[in-house]
Amino acid sequence: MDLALIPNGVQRCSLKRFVPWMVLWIALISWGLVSAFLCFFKGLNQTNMNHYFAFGLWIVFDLSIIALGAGAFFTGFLTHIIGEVFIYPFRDNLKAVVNAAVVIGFICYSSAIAMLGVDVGQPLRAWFIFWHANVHSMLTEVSFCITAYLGVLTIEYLPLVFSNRKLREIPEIDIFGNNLHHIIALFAAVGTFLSFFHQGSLGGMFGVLFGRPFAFREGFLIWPWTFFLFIHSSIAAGPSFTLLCVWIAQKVTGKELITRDVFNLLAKISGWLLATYIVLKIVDTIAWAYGVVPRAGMSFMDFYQGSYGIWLIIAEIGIFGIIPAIILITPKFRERNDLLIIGALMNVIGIVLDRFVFSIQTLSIPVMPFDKFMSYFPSWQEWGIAIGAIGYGILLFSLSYRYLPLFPQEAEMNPVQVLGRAVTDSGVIKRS
Amino acid sequence: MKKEENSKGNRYGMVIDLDKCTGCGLCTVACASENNISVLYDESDKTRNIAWLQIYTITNGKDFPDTEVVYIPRPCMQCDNPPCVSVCPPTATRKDPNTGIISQIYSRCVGCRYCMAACPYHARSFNWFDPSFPEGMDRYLSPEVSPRMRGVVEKCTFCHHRLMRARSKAYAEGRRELKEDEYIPACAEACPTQAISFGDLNNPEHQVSQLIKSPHAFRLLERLGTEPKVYYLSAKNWVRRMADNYLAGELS
Amino acid sequence: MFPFCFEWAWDVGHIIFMGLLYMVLGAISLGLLYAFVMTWLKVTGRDKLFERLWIRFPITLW
Amino acid sequence: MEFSRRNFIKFFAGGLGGTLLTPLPWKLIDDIAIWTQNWSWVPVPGKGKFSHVNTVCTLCPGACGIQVRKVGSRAVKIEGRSDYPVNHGAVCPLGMAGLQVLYNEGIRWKAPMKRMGPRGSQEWKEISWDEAIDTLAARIKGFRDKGNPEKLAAVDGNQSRSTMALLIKRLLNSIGSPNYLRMPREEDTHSMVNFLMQGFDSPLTFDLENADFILSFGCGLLDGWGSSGRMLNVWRRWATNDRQHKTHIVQVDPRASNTASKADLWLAPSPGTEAALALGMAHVIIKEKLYSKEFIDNHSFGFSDWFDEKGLEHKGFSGIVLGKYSPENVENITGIKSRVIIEVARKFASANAPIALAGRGKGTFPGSLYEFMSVHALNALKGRVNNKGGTLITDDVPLAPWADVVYDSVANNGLTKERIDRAGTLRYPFTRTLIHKFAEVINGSHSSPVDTLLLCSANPAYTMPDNQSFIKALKKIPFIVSFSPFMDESSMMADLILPDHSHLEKMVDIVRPTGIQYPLYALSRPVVKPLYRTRHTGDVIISLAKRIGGSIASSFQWANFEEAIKERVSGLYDAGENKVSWEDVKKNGYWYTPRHFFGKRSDIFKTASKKFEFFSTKIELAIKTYSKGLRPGKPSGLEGKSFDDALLNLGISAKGDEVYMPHYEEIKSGGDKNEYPLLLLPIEFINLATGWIGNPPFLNKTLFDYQLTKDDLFVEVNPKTASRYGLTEGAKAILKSPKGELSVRIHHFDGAMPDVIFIPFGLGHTAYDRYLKGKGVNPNEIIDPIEDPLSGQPVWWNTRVKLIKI
Repeated sequence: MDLALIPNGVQRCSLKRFVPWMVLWIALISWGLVSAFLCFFKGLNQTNMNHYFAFGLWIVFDLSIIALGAGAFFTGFLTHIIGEVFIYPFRDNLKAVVNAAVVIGFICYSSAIAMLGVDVGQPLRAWFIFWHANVHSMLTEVSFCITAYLGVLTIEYLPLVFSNRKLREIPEIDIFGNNLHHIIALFAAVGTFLSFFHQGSLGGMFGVLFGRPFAFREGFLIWPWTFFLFIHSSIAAGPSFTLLCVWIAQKVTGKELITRDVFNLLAKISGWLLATYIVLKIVDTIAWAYGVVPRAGMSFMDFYQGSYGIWLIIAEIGIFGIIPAIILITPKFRERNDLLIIGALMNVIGIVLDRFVFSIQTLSIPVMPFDKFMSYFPSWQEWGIAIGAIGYGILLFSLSYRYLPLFPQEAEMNPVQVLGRAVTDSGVIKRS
Repeated sequence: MKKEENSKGNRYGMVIDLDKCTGCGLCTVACASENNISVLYDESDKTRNIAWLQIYTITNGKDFPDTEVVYIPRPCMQCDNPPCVSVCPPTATRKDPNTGIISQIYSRCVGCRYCMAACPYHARSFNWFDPSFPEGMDRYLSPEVSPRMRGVVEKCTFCHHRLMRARSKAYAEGRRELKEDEYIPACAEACPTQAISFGDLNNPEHQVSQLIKSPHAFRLLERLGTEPKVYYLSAKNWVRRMADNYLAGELS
Repeated sequence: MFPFCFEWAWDVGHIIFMGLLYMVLGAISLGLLYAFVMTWLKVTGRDKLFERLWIRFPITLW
Repeated sequence: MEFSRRNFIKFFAGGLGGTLLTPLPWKLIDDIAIWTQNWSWVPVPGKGKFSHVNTVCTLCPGACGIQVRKVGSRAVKIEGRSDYPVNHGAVCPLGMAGLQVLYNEGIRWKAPMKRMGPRGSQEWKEISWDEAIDTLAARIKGFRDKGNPEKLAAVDGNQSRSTMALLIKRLLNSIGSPNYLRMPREEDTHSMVNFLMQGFDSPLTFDLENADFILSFGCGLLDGWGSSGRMLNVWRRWATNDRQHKTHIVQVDPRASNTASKADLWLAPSPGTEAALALGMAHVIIKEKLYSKEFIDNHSFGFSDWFDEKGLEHKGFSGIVLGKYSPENVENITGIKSRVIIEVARKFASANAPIALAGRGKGTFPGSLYEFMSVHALNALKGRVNNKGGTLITDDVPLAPWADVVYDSVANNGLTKERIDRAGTLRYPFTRTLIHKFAEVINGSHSSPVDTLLLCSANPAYTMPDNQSFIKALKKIPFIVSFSPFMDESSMMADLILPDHSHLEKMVDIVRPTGIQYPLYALSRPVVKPLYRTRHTGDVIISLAKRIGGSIASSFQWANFEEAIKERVSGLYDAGENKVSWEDVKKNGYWYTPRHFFGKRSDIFKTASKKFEFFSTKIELAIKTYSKGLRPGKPSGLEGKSFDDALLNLGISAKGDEVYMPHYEEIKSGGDKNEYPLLLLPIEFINLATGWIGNPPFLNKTLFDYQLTKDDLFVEVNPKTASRYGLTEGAKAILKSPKGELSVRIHHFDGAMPDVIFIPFGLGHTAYDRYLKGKGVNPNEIIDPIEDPLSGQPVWWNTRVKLIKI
């Protein structure tokens, strides 16, 4: 039925199989939409957030997917800038995943912004952040950057959308797509700039909270160390997340979509970044424990109470930090499929834990000595929005995979047999 | 962190004598009725209700019958170095350079709650619900303070409208300077044991300027560098220690 | 956001922050404009002009 | 033009681009933002001219002066009135939240109502005032014409000296019913002490402003005791006095209440042993001869041993105290170290102006007679009677009396009948009203002896200890009329509602507010016009009397209530130094004379001995008369006819002369000590209304989340006691007494006495609006009151309970 839309030279499952798959994710999205409607209509009392937990699941989720979406800008940066100028193998290898990375990035940022739209108490005047911008606020910087970057991601996504077989039949669109693609490096550069800043500002958002000794960090000029650590951790986790997504896509479709050496390269980049990040993170934690903490009159263990115990820091830095770093930087390990995936997954979990700790644990630790420790569990509406975002992501990725030439290597690696003849005309990405 | 002490102009501050505070809750009631504060069906939910001035209870932790109970009324600390102001994305909260009062513009607040995350005192309340007044009670609302809508953050303003009222009265009488007792927030005015004093910390003649020199004066979480303009007094050592975090073995 | 909004101040913070922001927005707009113009040239058959304006990023930038 | 896909896309893109260039989308975005700033469901306060009205808060008998800020015709804020002699600017949280009482539509009756469905079904029909008053008048006439005027009863919660109370009492008198009942208060016990020891029938008052040592036996001075605005103001004075003149406060309290925490010294004896503690201190004072010799020798009776006219030897107060209440003995009874008892007694004795105060919590409920006498004995020992900074015997407010009631034969006949509650009879000689007895008699009788019950400014179905038995009695009474402005528990059970105005809509007076030591007349005035179709109960009673007609109408000659007040106030013109007119009183809101002292000590006491009586001749006479009356053939169960039987009936365990003197009576309690090992002690907070007025929402704001969480009420338990039952902080438990059980949560409080459960009064309403209804539980439901020896008043603070973990 939809054969006309499917890219040349690749095989896709029948619509009969694809529709139920879609229905599943649409169901999740509907859950999210119902939740969003309730939050808009009745207000944020629908969540379990409160004065203590001013930020909840959504902010953790936002921070996490924005960090994981860093694969988009970083892959683009490595492909289009570093790859073009310095390390040519990057260009050649990473081209195989750069499309997927862009789609993942687009999904992450668009869902993050949508969630923020629900999260603010007055979404209808959320644009006041731009209009009445307070340039001293890290959150203003984040808002500006992620909005602008979503625009950039859209521009980067468009040539891919315009590569759809049916859309290419319209010459204007085809030409416009070509033209956009030709200056993609400009957008990659702008995206890199924006991304660096907002990833950092997300860290800075917490690092500047001098009323919250758990999150507060000293810094360099106006930027607390978390600014740099957030950038570092996001570019360490981004490629791992891209790798994981592609690997899951391979498992779901039952096809090889990119070559093993691309996986290897992603893992290597991710691994080395994670390894250096973990070293810096440990240094930062020690500096915090001996600097900020005693100056606030508190002891290290004051910050690990209730359900947010010391296990968190062990899990974040030790289990989900050092171990994946070792796996990913060791060629022998990352060459094994199972370890590669475990390493990437642990890397991702470690970064999500980091974001959780910074947003939730920061707020749960009472600063006033006579205040009490609180814990928080999200309501079904909050889960709905988060899970709806996951549904939206999978749906958009599935659609992109089905109708757009997402993986340039796919046709080559999976020749389609039509009437006993291999179709070699890939027609997949003619734009180069 | 740069310190923004307003050395010129007024610097309004408050001194709360905890030895005089009896925990009667009148300041909270006075504040709520002065400032059109809404009420929830479940006011026991202190993590969701609106409280500009919340009273905390502390005990010395000793067994019966040596237990002592002390109450700490907590308005907005109106910090000289406010952690909340610089973080607000749409500039909805600002520090008035001439009075030192931290304002909150409800009609501009987008409800991101970043300021609440920044404030270690829990002085800010978010309107999780539409403002609710029991049936018929909207008839006592004061036109001097605008009721807040759902989805915005609100907080103690040191009864800023009373400052406005006092100023216009003074201007009408051709005065530039306010007298000490002309501008007092509702809580300080209501306190039956006069535990709350209010005045200009920049004016050495005001009672508050003298009170803060007392060896019994302290502020909440002084170590964080927020420089609150709300001071407390207590002759009890354990109370003063309770106001901030101290490392084991550290002397206060 | 704009100098006519009343919280605007001509201070370092605003100049750096807004300066960078407008530079970024400018770059994005120029990029889009370029793509639109080139498409228009090609579609309307002005291929000569098209060839002359054809640039390759980022090599040409360096 | 051909409609192709290409054209469609062009059209679409062009349209989009074109629209974005117009101001339309931007204007829309801006308008939507402006809309969020002006949501129609966010109330907009109306504008108007600012004004201030001075009046008196009449939510409790404390009568604090308040200033109401108005905007146009609306009242917007209540503040304390700094030029008012009672409270000097201080008010209590309830008074300040008074607008929530006035304006809360959800709790107010808006018009006279007639019950339609079965009782409790809450089906009401709005009726006219004429119909309402006619219905009631016809009902009363019905049984009165049959010669049974005593079938009318009234429960009145107005201050006993106020014009409202007088008017209601006058109505019952003129109709011919003796059954005028009042809600019991701590003042009743203070009145009894004053009557028995000093011969005055009015509450003891204390010149706290001038005292320098306060020995409070349980009075919640900061928890709402007395006139709470005055107390807070006095506390400020005590605290701000310079070091040398600082008032020293000793609080006796089984729990670290607000008062105990702020006091200079906190003593925590076992509940119910306060009398022993007071007498232990008396022991020290007598033994060390620290008492006022002048007062004891010249103005007291029964201090030393003496012989009466018959030549019988009587043991004096000093002998008994020295014999029985040594600090060591008292330590065994109270648990307070003898060293501390001696120390406090010496401090008390050496102070310039010490006062010993008896009381409990807010003073909403009566106390134990012998305990209050024992505490007052301390005042007497130091001669702290009728002098500056002591207890005062005060003038009455010189109000003019009304014309005498006109009685017809039915009324005369009715008034000779015995009161249903037997208050004032030989069995309860000194008690004016015993509302719990009233309920008991009705519950025990075949058909209710009362036909019509009037409920005025009272909510006994909620506030009475053991309210369940009162509710049972209410169900038996054929016709109940409620004058309450509020949809409270009692009026929900009524058949006819004649709603009064709320406190800021009407003029009422309070004569000598609770605890005020000088004659003060407080008059409130309407601040806003009545919001609903309500009517002043005073006016309603006058119309009712006129409607009943006959001699009753002739007793109520006034056109309205204001005239009735005015007639009384006319007496103020001729009295005292400050002659005032009605207009002056109305404008000021008060009349008072700062004259404190009644006269010379030598001729003030109105007792038989003309002295302060440690040995109360009034008690002696009453008990002897009572025991003589216990003859065989009289009511069953009273066979035995001896003096001992009389004591047994009266609940007195002491023997001999001690019976007539302040002494310690071990308070018995219902429930087996083994089955119910813990003691339940209800407590009161200043920020939680416990009386007939429901707690307004602003006060709910001030409750801590360890007092009330959602709908669960917390009881305060010592952590050691709680852990013995395996109850952690916040754990749910069942609190069970012989009367019933309540579901509560546990709050660990170090300041709570072990083995005592502290439960707050004021929550657990089953009526009012949803800001109050169903929140917490009402301790009255499980209180198992026993009768206080001699006075017969319910002992509400000594119920045995157990905790069951769930």
